[in-house]
Order: sequence, then C-alpha cells, then structure tokens
Amino acid sequence: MENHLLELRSVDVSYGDAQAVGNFSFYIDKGKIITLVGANGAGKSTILNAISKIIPTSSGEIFFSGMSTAGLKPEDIVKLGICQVPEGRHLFTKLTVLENLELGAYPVHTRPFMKDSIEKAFTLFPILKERINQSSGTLSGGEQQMLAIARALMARPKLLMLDEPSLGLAPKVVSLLFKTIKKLNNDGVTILLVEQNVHQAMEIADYAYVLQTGTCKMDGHCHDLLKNSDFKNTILGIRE
Amino acid sequence: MKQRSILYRITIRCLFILFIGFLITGCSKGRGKEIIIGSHLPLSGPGGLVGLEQKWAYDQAVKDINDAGGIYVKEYDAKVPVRLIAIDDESDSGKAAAAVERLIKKDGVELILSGSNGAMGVLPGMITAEKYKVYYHGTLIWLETFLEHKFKNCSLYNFDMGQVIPMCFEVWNSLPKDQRPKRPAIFVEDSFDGKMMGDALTMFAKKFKYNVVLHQSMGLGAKDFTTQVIKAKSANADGIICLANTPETVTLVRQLKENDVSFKVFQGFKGTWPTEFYKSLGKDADYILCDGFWSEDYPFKGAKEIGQRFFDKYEKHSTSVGLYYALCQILFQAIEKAGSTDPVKVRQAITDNEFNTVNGKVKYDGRGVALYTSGNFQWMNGKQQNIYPFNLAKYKIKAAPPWKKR
Amino acid sequence: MSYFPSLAVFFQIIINGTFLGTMYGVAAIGLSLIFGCMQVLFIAQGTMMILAAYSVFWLVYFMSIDPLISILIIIPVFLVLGWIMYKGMFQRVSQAGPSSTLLLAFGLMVFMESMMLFIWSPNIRSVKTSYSTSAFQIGDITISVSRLIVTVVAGIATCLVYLFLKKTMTGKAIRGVSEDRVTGMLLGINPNRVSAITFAIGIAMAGVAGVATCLIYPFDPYFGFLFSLKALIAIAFGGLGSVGGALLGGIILGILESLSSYTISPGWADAIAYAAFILVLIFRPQGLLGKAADKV
Amino acid sequence: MLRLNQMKVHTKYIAGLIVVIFFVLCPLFLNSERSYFIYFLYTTFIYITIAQGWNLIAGYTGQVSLGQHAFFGLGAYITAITWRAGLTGYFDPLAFLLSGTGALLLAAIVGVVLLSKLRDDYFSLGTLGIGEILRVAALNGGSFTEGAAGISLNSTAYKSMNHYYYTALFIMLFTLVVIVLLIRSRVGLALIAIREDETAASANGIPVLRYKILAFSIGAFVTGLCGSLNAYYIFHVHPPGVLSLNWVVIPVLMCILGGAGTFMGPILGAFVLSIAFELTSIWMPEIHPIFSGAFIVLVTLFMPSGIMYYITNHKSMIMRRLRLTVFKWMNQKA
Repeated sequence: MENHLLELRSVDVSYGDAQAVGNFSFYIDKGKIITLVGANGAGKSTILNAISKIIPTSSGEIFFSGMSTAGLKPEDIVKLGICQVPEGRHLFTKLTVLENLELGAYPVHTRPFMKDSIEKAFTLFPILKERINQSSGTLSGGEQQMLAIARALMARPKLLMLDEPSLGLAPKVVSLLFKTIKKLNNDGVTILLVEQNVHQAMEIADYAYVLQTGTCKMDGHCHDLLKNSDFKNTILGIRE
Repeated sequence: MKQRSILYRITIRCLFILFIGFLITGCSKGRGKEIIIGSHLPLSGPGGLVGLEQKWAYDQAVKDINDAGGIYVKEYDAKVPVRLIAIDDESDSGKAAAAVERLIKKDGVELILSGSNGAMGVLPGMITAEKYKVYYHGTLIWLETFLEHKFKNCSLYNFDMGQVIPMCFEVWNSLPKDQRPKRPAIFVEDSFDGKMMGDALTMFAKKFKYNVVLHQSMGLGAKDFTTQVIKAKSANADGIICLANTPETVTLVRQLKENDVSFKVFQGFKGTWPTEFYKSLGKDADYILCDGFWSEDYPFKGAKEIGQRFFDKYEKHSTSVGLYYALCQILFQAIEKAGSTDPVKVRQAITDNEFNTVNGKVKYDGRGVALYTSGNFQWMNGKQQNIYPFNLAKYKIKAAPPWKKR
Repeated sequence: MSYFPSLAVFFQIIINGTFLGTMYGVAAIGLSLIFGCMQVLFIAQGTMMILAAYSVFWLVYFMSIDPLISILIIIPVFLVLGWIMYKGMFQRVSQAGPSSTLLLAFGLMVFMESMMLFIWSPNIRSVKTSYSTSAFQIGDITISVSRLIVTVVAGIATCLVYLFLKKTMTGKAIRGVSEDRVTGMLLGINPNRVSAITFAIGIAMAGVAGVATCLIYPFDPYFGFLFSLKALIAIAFGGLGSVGGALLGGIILGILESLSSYTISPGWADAIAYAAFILVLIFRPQGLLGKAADKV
Repeated sequence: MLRLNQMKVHTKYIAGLIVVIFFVLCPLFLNSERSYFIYFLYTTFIYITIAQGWNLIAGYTGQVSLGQHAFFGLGAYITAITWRAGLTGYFDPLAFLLSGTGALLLAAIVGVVLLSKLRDDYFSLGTLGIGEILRVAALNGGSFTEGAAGISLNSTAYKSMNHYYYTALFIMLFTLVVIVLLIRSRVGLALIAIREDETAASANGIPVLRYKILAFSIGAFVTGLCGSLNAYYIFHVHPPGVLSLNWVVIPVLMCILGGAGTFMGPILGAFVLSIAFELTSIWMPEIHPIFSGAFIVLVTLFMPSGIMYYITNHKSMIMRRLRLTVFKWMNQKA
C-alpha cells in the first residue's frame, strides 16, 4: 500500500434515505494542496464532515497515514492531526480572540506548545494580535476567517481541511487568504480545500477532484484540468 | 398501512386485556366476617407529618379492639374483627376525592374514618362519601363548611371555632394585667384555614377589646418573613397569633429573634405543636404557645396510656393522637350500639348515643356535630405544658421575657 | 419614600431581599450552567438541594461537625453524583430533545422526593448551630449572621465557578460547547465529557445550596420544588446560561419580592415576581443585565 | 391496492367505533354508582382530553406550554362563579361553553403576547408564569374568588355518576374529532411545518403566529371544559385544588409517555400511566410515589420519544415476539 496521508475508499454517506455521497474514493499525499470543487449540494462539506466523524459513513473506509479511522470519535481525529475549519467560520462568538485560540489547543498533546502556537498565529495574522481581548463576534468577516484558521492551526495539524474559506469575503481579502494558505502549505501542512471559488483554488492547488451530486465526476492535476474542455463546460462554464 | 392496522389491533387488544383485569380487580369486594373501615390519609406530600401520626393512632385503636376480640355486632351475633384500609391521598384535594372513590368502589367500604387537612382532604372526602351515601366519620374541618354542604351521611367531631378563638384571648386575660399583651398582631397563612381563622380572630379580638394592630398573610412555603417582622416592629405589636406550617413558623421565629422583636405571648396554631418545632429552635421555642387537640395529661381513661405508647414508639409527645384514637372509639362504640355496619344505622347510633373516649365524654347533636374543647399548651424546656382548658390544666401560662433577657 | 417609615427600614428591606435572593441565586447557578451547556431544564435542582441538606443533617448528627465544614465533603460527593447522573441518564436522553429531558428531570424529582420521604419520613429536620439566630447591628439595620454567612458562601462559590469558566481550559471548553457543540467536536473537544463536567458542577452547586438551606431553614423532602421555580425566574432575570447573571438575577428577585411584599402585600409578592419574569422574558430575553451577562 | 388500503382504514375506524360503543355501553352493565371502573374511565377521559389539548400545541406545533393548569383552573372558576351568581345551573351547557370560551380567550390573549415574542424554553417558562399568576390572583381575588377559602358549591345537587361519565366521554370524543379533522386538514400540515422549521414555514407564507395561537386556543378550550366538569364533580373550587401543577404535569407526562405529536400517543399514554398509578397504589401502597418516579425515569431512559415511536420503530420485533409467545402458549395448552 502506498503511504498516502489520507485515503478514502468508496465511501457512502446518507442522511436518512437520501444519499449525499456515493462510492467516493480519493487520496491526499503529504505536503500537497488538494481541492474539492463542485456546485452547491454536491457533497463537498459532507465528505469533510465524514472525515471528521461528525457524520457517520454508511460504508467504505477512511485511512489516515495508512491507519483505518473506523470507530474513532471526532476528538480522536483531531488528535491524529486532522483539523477542519468549518464553513461559515463557527467561532465561539462570546469568547475572546485569545480564548478561541486557546481552545484550538484543547487536545492534551498540543497544550505544551500553546504559547508557541499563539505566537506563530500572531505572526501569521498580525491583525489578531490587535484584537486579542475583543470578543470574536465583533471581528470583521476576514478577521473571523483568519481566526478560524489560526484556531485550527493551534492543534498543530498534519492535514488542514478548509471549507469555503472565501465565502462572503471581499476579493482583496480572499487573495490575501489564499496567499496565506499557500504559505502554510510551504511550511509543511497538507491542505484539503473545498471551494466554490474554483479559479483561485485551482491556482494554488496541486490536484483537484470534481464532485457532482455526491460522486466524483473527474479528477486530475490542476493545470491539466484547466485545459480540459469537459471540465471547463461543466464547472467553469456554469460559473462564468 | 397493513402493518399499522395490525399494530392498532394489538394495541386495542392489550388495552382490552388490561380493562378486563381492571374490571376483575374493580368488582372483587372482599366480604368476609370482618368490618372493613376505610380511611384516606396524607401519607405523602406536605401533610405527611400529620398523616402518619393519624395513621398510627387509627392502627392502635384497631389493634386494641381486635385484641379484645373485635366489636360485638348484633346482626352477626358475634364479635367481629375490624380491618382498616388506609390509603394515601397525597395531601391533595383531587387525590382525596379519588381515594374515597376507590375506598367505596374498589374496596367496598361503607364506613370511612376521617382524613386530614380540612379543605385539602376532609371536605372532598365528605362530598364524595355523601354522593354514594356512605358514612364519613369526620373531624378537622370547619363547622361552617360542614353545615354549608348540608351533609346527611357525615358527622363531625371537631374543636369549636367559637371556643378556640376566644381561647387565645381568655388565656391572655389569665395573665396578670401588666404582663398582658395589648396590641396583638395576626399572621395567617394563605390557605383555606388561614382565611377562616384570620377573619374569626379579628372579629373576636374586638369582643375582647383587643385592638389588632397588624393583620398579615404568610405565603405557603414562603422563605422570608422579614417584611412581616419589620411591620410588627413598627406597629409595636406585643402579642402574636400565628397560623402557619412548621417550616414557616420556625423561619418566622428565627427572624423575630434576629431582629430582636419580642412578644409577650406567641400563640401558634398548627405549626408550633410538632416536636420538630422545638427541635429546630431549641431554647428559643420556650414560652411559645401551641394549640393541641388533646393532652395525655387529661384525666380520662386510657389517655395516659396512649400518650405513653406514642412516646415509646417515636420518642416524642403528641397533642393530637388522642383525638384520632377517640374518633375510632366513637365509631366502634356506635357500630356496637347500632348492631350493624349499615351506614345509615351507624349514623343514627352516632347521633343517639353518648360515648366515652380518651378525650372525655362525647355527645353528638341532631346535625351530626360534636364539639370538644381544644387545648392550649406552652413550650417549656422541651415539654408542652397544658395550660387550657383551665379546669383540666395543671400549669399556668407565663409571659415571655424579651429575647435579650433570656 | 413615603411608603417607608424611614430610610433605615428601606435599607433593611433591601438587605433582607439580598439575603433571600442569594438563596435563590445559589440554587440558580447550577440550573443556569446545566441549561446553558445542554439545554436541559433540570427542575430537580431544588430536590438535589434537599438531598444535600439531608446529607449535611446526618453528617452533623453523626460526626457533629459544623455544617460549613461539611461543604468540603458534600462538594466532591455531589460532583461524582452529577457525573454519574449525566453519564447514566442524561447523555442517553438528551438526544431525544428537550421535552424528554424535562420529563426525566421531573421523574427524578418525584423519585427522589418520595425516596427521601420513605427513608427519612416527612418529619421536619433542621440543623442548629451556635449562630443560627444571632444577628448584629449596623446603625439601625439588623444583619443576620447565618444569612450573611450564606451570602458569603454563595459569593465565593459563584466566584470559583466564574474563575473556573474563565481561566481553565475545561471552563473555556464548557463555554465554547454551550455556544456551538459541533465546532467543539472539530476542535477535539468531547462534548459529552464537557457536558458531564458541567452537570457535575451544576449538581455540586446544588450541594452548596443545600448546605446553605440547612443553615437557615428547617426542611422536609418537599421543600425544594419552590426553589426550583424561583431559580428559574432568577436565571431568566440574569439571562439563561450565565453564571454571574444567575446570582444577580436571584438577588434582583429577592429584592423585588421583599419590596413588593412590604409595599403591597406578601400575598401578591409571588404574582409580581412572575409578572416581572414574563415581562423580562418578553422584552429582555437576554436577561436584565444584557451585555454584561453575555461574557460568561 | 387502493381498495385494500381503504379497507384497512375502514377496519381502523370500525375498531375505534367498537371501543366507543363499549365505552357508551359500560354504565349499562356496570352500576356506575359503585363501579370503580367507571370512575377510572371518567378520570382517564379527562386526562386524555387535557393531554390532547397539550399535544396540539406542544406535540404538533412544537411550542411546549407548561400553563395548561391556568386554563383548567379558569374553566373551574368560571363555572363556580356563574353558578354561585345564579347565571347558570348544575350541568348547564352554558356554563361549559362559558368556561371553554373563557379559557380560549385567555389563551388567545396570552398567545398574542407570548407566542409572538417567545420561543422554545422561553415560551415554556412564560406559560408557567401565567399559571402561577392566575393562582396568586385567585388567592387574592377577595369576595369574587373567595381567596384561599375557595368557592363552595351546592353539593346536594349531585344526582348520578353517569352524568359525569357521559359528559367526560363526550368532551373527549369532541376533542378527538376536532384534532383528527384539524390534523388531516391544511392547518395540521402547517402546524407540523412550524414545528419542523419555523423560519421555513413563515418563508413559505404560513401565518405562523396565527396558527400557533389557533392551536394554543383550541387546546385551552377543551382544557377549560375539563376544568368546568371538575368543578361540578368536586363541588369546591379553590386555588390549590384546581390550579395545582398536577393538572399540567400529569397530562404532559401521559402525552410524552405515549408519544407527543401522534394521535394515539396521548390516549395510550393516559391509559398506561393511569393503570400504572392505580396498580402501584393498590399493590404497594407504601411506596407508590417512588414507583411512579422510577417508572417515569425508566420510560424516558428506554423510550425517550414515547411508546408510539417505540412501537413504530420496533413493530416487526414486537410482532415476532408476540407471535412466538402466543405460539408457545398455544403449544403448552395443547
């Protein structure tokens, strides 16, 4: 078996009787940026939640570093080194910026590095340092997204899963964000990016999977896909 | 759809089985050679303390009569043992009515010994018994309420409102003139009893030329009475009559002491008689008066003994078990005199005869009412000293010194 | 001011209201914590208090220690009890929705009440201490020692819980999970564990409240239900889910009751409290303290 | 296929009809003055009615009210006050109507204020407050409500238990029919939509507030009728009796136990709980409240959504076991 960082083998996920994801397989190698693209309701977020064990899979297997994650709980997944930044940020709005960051380092093995990680987060996102004692509900959209990412990084993840990080942000902020993501990747964090902003996602990503109604429609290296006419029609054609 | 209707049929079948089970239990009425007497008592709920004492007294009376072989009933021409069925009415008026329904209809009881708790127990019990023409041998309900409903199948053996209320003031008047309170305050709880008592007290105070300076209600289960205490202080009240449950009265007395409000006489009703009242307050409870239905010091036959038996069992004295015991004695004697367990005949025997009890001689009038003289007691060193009725009491009331001089 | 004969009387009433309110408040803290974290209206809280009060009673009876010292025993025992109750019951049932947990809490209340009644009889119990009825004077104002002690204990307990929530990792996790359970899971927080801790603390606060009850009131198994009701009002005043708010809400309720029972009538005090409660729910659902309460 | 379906529906109706006829005939072969069974049914009918009233607002619409005792008490007080004033008589239809309408109006007023502003637990707490306010108001109502003493009614008017039994039966059937019609109509769909997702319902043009108030008021109306009947039964209307929390807690328990939001739930729950309470107080008179508490705890632990949901989820298993037991039993007999 090849040593992929994360591998999904024919995973099915259903909500009641409705199947959200069917027979989905993919893998991520260490140090890469992978992106999942597709229209609303294609099942992208569902896949992330299935990896995080927030929702159960009805069949199929998920491997992390060659080890099956079957039977693990969400908190175990975080301990393994997979962190998800959920869609719509989901900060603890009543807590301060600092407290949000601290909670990011909740898993016991990451606590000794908390001070370090906070310093790192502040160098990555200097704006957060200015807001350190503000309650996070009062931050702007961009700042909130930065905090959400910073919070996920506190757990020192090997794999960072970002769900629609650019949602509802100004274009300027978005490009800054993507630069930061690339930078994180250069520092050694593997990234799984779910985006509707296909163009920018493809720019930084190495490999992309295209989802449609819960199944993988096509996949390939980003520069190949961008040339692919089928891809242009189905995904970009609708968008542009 | 198909499965659902099967399910439906199963459910209905189950219900039917349960119904039939119920019909069987509901119809089976044990009719042996024994006299079944029913009672509904507040064994759980806020009235539990009273209910357990009452049940104990009933049980003793039944045990005593059965030890003597039972009651001689002419109809059977034999001595027949008595069986008491006492069920819980949870100190709730609705449950009390339901309990009496069950006694009458499930257990086939035709003679019912009184419940407790006035409007929360006895009244609904009497109304229900009246509906099915079953004899209800009642106590502990206001005479006015009893007469208002024109009961024909019930009787009442109770203390006399027209005596209890003046009793407070008569006791006050028995003090030397300079020690008597002059400005009484009346504190009554927000309940049926409290309302009746409050109105009557205000009326009689005038008769005895006492000027009531304060009339306050106490919420049921209330946790703080500082308002009432402050008002009593500013009204300069020097005597108090208080009707409330024990926890409330204890809280009130504690707050009176904390705020240094002293009364020459603290006449308590209902809340002050249990031994727990004294245990909660210790020395602070001294000089406080409590009402009592009865005293083991009364010179009637059996009074001393029943008091002693209660003490042996619970290590405390009671001012009420004698009443309940007497109630049973009356009923048993009436059954014997009637020579039957028929409710109408028993009721007739009740009104026709005179009875000897641990609470003295009892004679009912034509309305089915017999009134007895309620006692009054003063707490002193952990014992309730009987101070009233004057002719039976061996002890004389003492006015309470202010808190600081104790 | 014309309602009051003197300023001293006015202050006396305010102080007594505060003392009474602290009792409500200390009962409300646990309720508020539990409600905030898992949306469970734990109406058996008052009954838990009485269970604690009975425990103190027996501790005092058999070991003749001061009731205040018994807190040190009561708190750990009730922490464990709360943990077990959550793990054994509420974790299962909480998935079925709030009405089921309400029913469960009610069932527990009935069960415990009747159990206590069965074991310990309906006799009224009380604990007598040397300071049970002592008081001291500041000017014209009388201050009851036992009630002052209870107020101080309640204050300390609230502060400790507040600091716990504010300063420790677990406390922060509790606040986070109260707001967003799923995100908590994504950060590696086990929400069931956090809920169990919260529940345990809530029950331990009922233990503290029970000790306080013991110091002031005689009690029987049914004594607690009224506290549950009043605690509900208190947490509505303070904002559902807030700890400092619960204590302050309790104190506001106590003062409101004292004032209205003095100026209007003791009989109406309850109705006024309930009316204020409904008005607060309608016009300030975040609690009277609004923003301030948001922080914790 | 369609015919088969219809036939099954018919059997359901027929089964229901048989049960109703059984209830109607009960007093004919039982002496209602001496049969505990009749009294048991009478109280159960009342509980079913209140539970169904609560089910409408809480089970179907999702707004958990804890103030049903206010409507019950108001109904009882209206009956008592109008009777005492000579406006109505014993078992006067007018009194029932007035009591129901009074409760309905109170619900509408309370509904306009509370339902428009409060959701979820806040609404529950608010309704609880309404009930308590009404209790305190009755305690302090002066000569109008006679305060804590309560209103004593003329108990000599009592004639027969049959009156009570049939009235309760009628009120219950009336309630059941109203609820069936309501739930089968567009209104029912709207109510369920509100329970599932209020925002979506209102986005789809459902006048959310109006429907909530409608459900709340109908529930209150039938509860008021029960209160009125109880006043005639108990002959003494006083705050701790008719405004006791028992009148909300027990029906709510029955409804949740049976399965809130289902039609059969409250009926099943009422019978199961009443029978359980009765049997325990007969078999273990000393400790029956302990059992009641334990019973509630166990049911919520193992059937947290109610018996009806449990049955629908496990029906194949239940059926199999049932068949097996019956089979074994038959074999043994043979």
